Amino acid sequence: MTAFLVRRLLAAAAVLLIVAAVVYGLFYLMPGDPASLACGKRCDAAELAQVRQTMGLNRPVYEQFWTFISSIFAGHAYDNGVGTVWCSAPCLGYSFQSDEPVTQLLTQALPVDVSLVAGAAVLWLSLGIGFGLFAAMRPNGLRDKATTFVGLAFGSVPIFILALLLLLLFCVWWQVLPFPTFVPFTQNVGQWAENLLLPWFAIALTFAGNYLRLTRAGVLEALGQDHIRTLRAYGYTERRIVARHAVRGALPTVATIAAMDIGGVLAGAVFTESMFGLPGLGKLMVDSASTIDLPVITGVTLLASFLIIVANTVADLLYAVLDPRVRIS
Amino acid sequence: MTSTPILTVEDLRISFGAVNALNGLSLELEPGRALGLVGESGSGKSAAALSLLGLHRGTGAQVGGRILLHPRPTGAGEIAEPVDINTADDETLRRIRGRELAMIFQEPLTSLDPYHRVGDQIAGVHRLHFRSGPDEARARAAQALEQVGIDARSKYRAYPHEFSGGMRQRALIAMALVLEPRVLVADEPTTALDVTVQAQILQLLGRLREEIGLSLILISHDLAVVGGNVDDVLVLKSGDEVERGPVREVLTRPQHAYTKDLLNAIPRLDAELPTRIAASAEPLLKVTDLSVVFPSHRGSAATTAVDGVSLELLNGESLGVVGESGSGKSTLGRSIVRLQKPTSGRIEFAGRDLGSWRGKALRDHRRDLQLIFQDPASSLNPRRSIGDSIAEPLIVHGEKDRDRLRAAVDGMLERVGLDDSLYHRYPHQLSGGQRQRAAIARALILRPRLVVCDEPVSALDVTTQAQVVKLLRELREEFELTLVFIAHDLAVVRQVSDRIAVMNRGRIVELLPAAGLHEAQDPYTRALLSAVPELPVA
Amino acid sequence: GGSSTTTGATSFNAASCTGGTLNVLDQSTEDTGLDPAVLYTSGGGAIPRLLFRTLTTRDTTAGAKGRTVVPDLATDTGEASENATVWTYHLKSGLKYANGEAITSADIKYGIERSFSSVLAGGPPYLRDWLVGGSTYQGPYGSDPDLASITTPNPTTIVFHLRKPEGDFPYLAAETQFAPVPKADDTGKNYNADPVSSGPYTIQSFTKGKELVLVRNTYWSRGTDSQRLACPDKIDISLGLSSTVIDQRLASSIGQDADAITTDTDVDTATLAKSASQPSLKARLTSGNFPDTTYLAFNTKAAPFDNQLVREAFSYAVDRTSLVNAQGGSQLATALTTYDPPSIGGAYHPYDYFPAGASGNAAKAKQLLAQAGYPDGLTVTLAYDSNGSSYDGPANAAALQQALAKAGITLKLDAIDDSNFDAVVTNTKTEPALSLFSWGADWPSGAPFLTPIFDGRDIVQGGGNFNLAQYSDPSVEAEIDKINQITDNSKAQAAWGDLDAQLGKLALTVPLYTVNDVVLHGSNVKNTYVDQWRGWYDISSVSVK
Amino acid sequence: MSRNNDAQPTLRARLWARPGGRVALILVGLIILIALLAPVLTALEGQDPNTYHDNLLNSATGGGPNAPFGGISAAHWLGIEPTTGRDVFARLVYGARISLLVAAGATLGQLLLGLLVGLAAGLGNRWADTLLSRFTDLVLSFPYLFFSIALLAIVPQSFPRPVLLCVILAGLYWAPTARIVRAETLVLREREFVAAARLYGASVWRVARKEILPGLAAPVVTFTALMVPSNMVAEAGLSFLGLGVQPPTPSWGQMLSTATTWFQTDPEYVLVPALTLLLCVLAFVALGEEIRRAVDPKGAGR
Ligand SMILES: Nc1ncnc2c1ncn2[C@@H]1O[C@H](COP(=O)(O)OP(=O)(O)OP(=O)(O)O)[C@@H](O)[C@H]1O
Ligand SMILES: Nc1ncnc2c1ncn2[C@@H]1O[C@H](COP(=O)(O)OP(=O)(O)OP(=O)(O)O)[C@@H](O)[C@H]1O
Ligand SMILES: [Mg+2]
Ligand SMILES: [Mg+2]
Repeated sequence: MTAFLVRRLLAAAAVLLIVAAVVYGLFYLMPGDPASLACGKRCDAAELAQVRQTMGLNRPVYEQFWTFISSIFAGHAYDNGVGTVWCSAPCLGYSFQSDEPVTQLLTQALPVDVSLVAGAAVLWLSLGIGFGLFAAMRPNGLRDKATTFVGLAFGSVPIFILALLLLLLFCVWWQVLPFPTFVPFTQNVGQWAENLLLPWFAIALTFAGNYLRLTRAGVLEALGQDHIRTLRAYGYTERRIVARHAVRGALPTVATIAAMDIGGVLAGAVFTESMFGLPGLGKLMVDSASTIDLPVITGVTLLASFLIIVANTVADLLYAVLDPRVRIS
Repeated sequence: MTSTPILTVEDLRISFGAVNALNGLSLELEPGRALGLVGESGSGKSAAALSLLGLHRGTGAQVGGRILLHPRPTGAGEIAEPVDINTADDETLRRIRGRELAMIFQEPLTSLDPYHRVGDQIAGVHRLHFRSGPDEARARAAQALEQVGIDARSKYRAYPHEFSGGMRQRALIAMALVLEPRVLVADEPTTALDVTVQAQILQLLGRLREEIGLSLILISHDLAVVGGNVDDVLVLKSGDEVERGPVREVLTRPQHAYTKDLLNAIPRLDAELPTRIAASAEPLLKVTDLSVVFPSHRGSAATTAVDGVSLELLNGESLGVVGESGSGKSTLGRSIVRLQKPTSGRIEFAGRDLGSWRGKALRDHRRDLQLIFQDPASSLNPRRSIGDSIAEPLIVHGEKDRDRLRAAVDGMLERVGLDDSLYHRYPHQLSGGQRQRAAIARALILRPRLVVCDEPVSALDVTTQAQVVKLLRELREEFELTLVFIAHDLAVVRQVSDRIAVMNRGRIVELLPAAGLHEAQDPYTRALLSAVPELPVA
Repeated sequence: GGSSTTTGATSFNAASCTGGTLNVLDQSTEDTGLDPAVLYTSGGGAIPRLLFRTLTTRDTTAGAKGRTVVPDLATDTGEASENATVWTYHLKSGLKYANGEAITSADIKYGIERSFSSVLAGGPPYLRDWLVGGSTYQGPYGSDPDLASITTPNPTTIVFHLRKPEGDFPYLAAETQFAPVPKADDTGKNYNADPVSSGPYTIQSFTKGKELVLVRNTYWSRGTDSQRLACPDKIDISLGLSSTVIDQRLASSIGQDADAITTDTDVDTATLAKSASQPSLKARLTSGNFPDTTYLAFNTKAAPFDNQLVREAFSYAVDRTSLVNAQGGSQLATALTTYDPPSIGGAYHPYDYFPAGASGNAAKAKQLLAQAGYPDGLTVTLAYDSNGSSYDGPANAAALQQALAKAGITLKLDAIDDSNFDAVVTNTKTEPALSLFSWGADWPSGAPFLTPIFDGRDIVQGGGNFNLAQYSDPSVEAEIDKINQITDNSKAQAAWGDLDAQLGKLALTVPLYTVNDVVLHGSNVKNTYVDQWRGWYDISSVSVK
Repeated sequence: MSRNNDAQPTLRARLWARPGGRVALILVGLIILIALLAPVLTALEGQDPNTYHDNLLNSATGGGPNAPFGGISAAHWLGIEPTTGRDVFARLVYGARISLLVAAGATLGQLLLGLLVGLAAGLGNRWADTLLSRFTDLVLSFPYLFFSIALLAIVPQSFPRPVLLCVILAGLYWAPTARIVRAETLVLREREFVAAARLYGASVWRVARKEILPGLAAPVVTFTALMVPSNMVAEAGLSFLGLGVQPPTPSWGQMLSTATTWFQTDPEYVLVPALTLLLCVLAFVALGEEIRRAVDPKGAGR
């Protein structure tokens, strides 16, 4: 177990290094000049050169990359032209466009995604597993077909349409919920939840269909297995068989996929964030990509990758925990 | 005995759509009595067993007739009136299942829930029926495990996959025992097990009958197994009863021709040996000091599966390999055909070192060495038709012409006694015996010189077993095969082999001519011999 | 456009309008913060103008008068020397920052000097170009901190020495670069997060990308500021919202959104359509203009646009109706045949030399093309900004492609990524032969509209060139210099209009349309009008009481 | 009992024999047919996807259609697009080409890459397995949206967008398929029929093709059937961010993303692409499910 985690950690470090390198590589291939964007629409060549130097863009790529990597561990002093700013470790660079250390931008954005995923995951899991069981109770019956259809239908609507629909329904037509803004959990739990209810549902509804299918398939497969017959032969009720035993067969897969989905949402729910105007990682990523703010792009990408890797590791662990036949190695 | 029956079955009929599995079975079971249900594969034994617990409900099978469960004589039980299983409501049935009638399924490997600890599963059953507290249930479960010879202290918290086949079988019995049912239906409780474990389990069942007055329905296709363990026996054939009576009666003086066939098909240690097929004097295979060690893995210790084995096999000879489960038989066989890389030692085939072949050369030489796998179902790709699977080796070795392929496969099918109309069938559409023949056909289509048969008959019922054994003999003659025949059933091995190697813990402890089996000296060989179930003699 | 709507005028009273919280819903993330040296605004912007007072500012009145310059910190709009090369300003008395300190002319000089520093780049380029020594000055942080062409003879006087006549200097003096910055409080790059306010509000909290909260600057009073009413006690600005959400929130106007307004989001076309049948919604719509022109830019140094006949053919071929519709219909855009849009005021001189009608004159275009040597039509590539939301975006390109096809012109589309579009198009080395471009005036005058586009001396090699036609004619340049010397604004504007009309005959561009800003506000917001300088609400005037 | 027919029916015939399979086949076939016949269908309607109909728009109120119900009429079967007046039906059927092309291309790419990497990892030695599995994890941990944005910006516009979209979606999404394939392969390769194949000398490549691949069919097909619609939705998402195919080329994703603002005033304009997408998703999911059952020899009767 510890060996497994240590190995995973090392692999993760390597993956993150590669991701960072790829981001740097892509960045230099990308058209557009961050310096000229930072410099403004009407900026002359001399000014541009100055800006480029301040942003450190005139140094060779590998040097910039090395600075980036080393400052993660050792911190880095940035000369912002007027004085030096000390960016302490773990320093993921300094955004010259918003004049803030990237780490700070990330720590501002992350709570949004954590909040998003916290509620959404609970919702999509309970909806998905609940309706999956409901559908599996009478396979191929009307309610099975209906739930599966509805689940699929929600899953196939692009989330930006779904988000809009929810906004229109709840905020414009029925006016039962406020237009979402992000209220930190620590500030006011009630408002936090009230504001996030729609984003949660938007995410959960798109995801739940998949969980419904997985649960349903898992339960049905389990119900066809011999050990279920044993339970029947020993007088278990059908409900207990489905809820306590058959569902266990579906759980490893569901949990694995859930961990990965949670990682994905944590790493930035771009569409949800942009539709509901939530300042999370996804929005930060899209914004920084359009202004080609390399330090932020790299920072967000690394954090996102890291979160996904953690989620994948958790997924593997969960699988092993939930299926006693699997051993972690 | 004068006591009233526990179970009365009247005109039980079971059909699966167009297939009639059982056509009107009637029987009575009294407390403490044991009834054997025998018949070849597909005769309706399992179908009947399942119906006793009402387990066909909701599966689409039609069950007719009456299955009456009588109340406990003391009246202390949960049912007061006789209950017809076929018409009882779900709740009544639920209370009867396990508590009154318990069942051990034919497939012990898959009948336990893989996600829950074995002990907890047993305790759960106890809690369900006795509404006992968790501690009491746990104590009872542990006790039941001990009863079937499993160390509860170390194994209570184990998961089913951590149990060997025999242990799982016993865990299932423990689950039945914890409820102290009145009737135990045991469906082929020993097929998957080697003789020594089989003997243990049969002993246990016998003891239970004595100790708690359990009534037993023991299902098997093996008359010898049934022989020593039941009072009465009932012979089924294609869903019909052909004969019944006290076991000694039926086994010693069978009335019906089918019963006689069944009895004749049972391989006996004392049966007359067929004439030896002459082998040439030159050696084909020479194994010198072969060892296979599986390195320690994930906490389990290293296993020396084969430990310094040396053998010589003449061209055309047949060598039987016996030994209990885990003694290294399969590993030896797989090493010979080079599916398993030896840790040390040397294997020479036709004077060439097998280990020196690599890549393309190895693939070309492979055709001379074939293996018939222990389980035909898993050695045939379930997604390819039998014909395609048999043709595949030829294709791999360069045959492209479709007509010639087809002709070759048809010829081979015919040779192993399969109709060429089966060409397009998938493995699951064949019976076990047919599948085994198909596997043999595939192994032989390249005309190999040496074939290792790894327990080719242990999964088959006696009649099919006899057929396959006969087929192998014929093929040996026809194709001039050299044979390594692995089995745990001494009686079968004896029929096919010229010489017999007895393995124990990776070593060959004794190498005897087939005829001289009775003169075995090694204590282990003697133990094996004595564990073979014997038919009662008149 | 032109006229403005004032709602709630009956109940609005400037004397009793103070109090309450105004909510502002914006798309902008303000990621680059609020440094007056870096901001590139027109007329001081919407939010910056609440924090920064400048020497001059725009007149905060509805209608055309809103395009005029009025004094702010200064007592007048500037005294010009004879040929408009020396400009002198005197400060009002009693001016204070939010920290209670007095505002001096030296602070204004320092604020301007800061904007020359490369670390604070981003503002408009005029100061660098106009001030004596501006092109070499590196800002106050370097070894040579003083810019000699700005002098402060006393704490209330500031004098600017220009290297050439610039009659539009008072307009420029309204930009945030002219806001005072106390040297002692300058934190360089970090100043953008918490600048010292000279306006009616000061920053209470600021989270980039999320929220900016402004509260009253207690040292400010209406007594020294005739241009800002500053009614709300607090202004809460939500940043980084999606345009759809802003539109929906303003339209439904529930709860706090009744007190909401936006400074950067036009009404959705769909909401506009809905307003046709909903008078209550329609009453909350205001429209106005920021003088801008979207046009087809020819590179006259590249074939086939070196041929005026081809350029004329394109002028005839365009279908302005479909372009206007692509913007969301006639309320949101107005077809344009002149380079100067009507909203620029005096510099607008109507003309239509190549009448294409509402939907293009394909026959005439074909005829001209044949004349130019393309009887079978021709194929050209149009460069445009791939960002769907920008004015020069894909919808226009598709509409143009359809219209030009009728005249036998095959338009191949080359979408350029938003972050790279300006860099490619404004670089003479990479400029495409044909591009879809738009230009907005830095202030409502002909000078910033025509000079960068048609002055041959403004052709910049290697990036930042907006004279996309690469047109240069000494006589035009002489004319530009002549107009720049005129300090009488209305005369100057008329002269700019004439110059536009003269240039229009050359078909150096095909003006397509000008955008109208139609903006929505919450039902409780009063004294809402869109100023005719920028086309957005004047936050300094609105009230929620 | 087992059927006694001689030749095994083809997959198509087996699918066709199942009512659900028939419906799914017909639906998917219809969608493909519509895409293929786009020029014919639009000719039948008498419209084309790029002609503007400014006369049908109400320019004064935002540029929506003059007529109610999104301007549905005998001339414009599904109405017209707001602000341009282009024919929605024509754009829908032409859009089907792009959407299907992108979805099919991307799915094919994902499938091939996933199979290749998964099989190689599953059948290769420990080294190959470790290397490929880490690589899969690496790709899996790429935040795909950023990479899509970056790549779509890097590749010059002259490169056909649909192809680029396929390449990007395939390049970034093959990892889940590879994971599944590897896991299944690891299970299958332990099966005795694989050992049997090695025994008669089949090469690794042949084992992969003949023994492993058929066993992978069921899980992979089910998974793949879901990839098709999810690729369609991904294309819609990229279009929403302004990164999809460039105008005037129509695609469903583009229609959906421009339709968002018209939800309230011209709902028909949103519903048409949204319902079409939904129908497609359902068709493909159903097809996947049916294929899964049909390729499973034991499921033939179920
Ligand atoms: N679920 C089912 N559907 C259709 N036919 C079935 C089903 N279960 C059993 N059968 C058929 O019913 C007959 C009796 O089967 P049963 O399982 O009772 O045989 P058995 O005597 O237990 O054989 P074995 O010794 O192989 O276990 C067989 O022909 C079998 O093919
Ligand atoms: N791949 C493997 N890895 C580790 N241990 C193995 C492996 N294969 C076999 N063994 C071990 O080697 C020993 C011999 O196994 P083998 O399969 O040869 O027994 P067998 O005599 O064929 O038994 P059976 O009668 O049950 O088939 C056993 O202890 C087994 O657990
Ligand atoms: Mg059976
Ligand atoms: Mg074995």
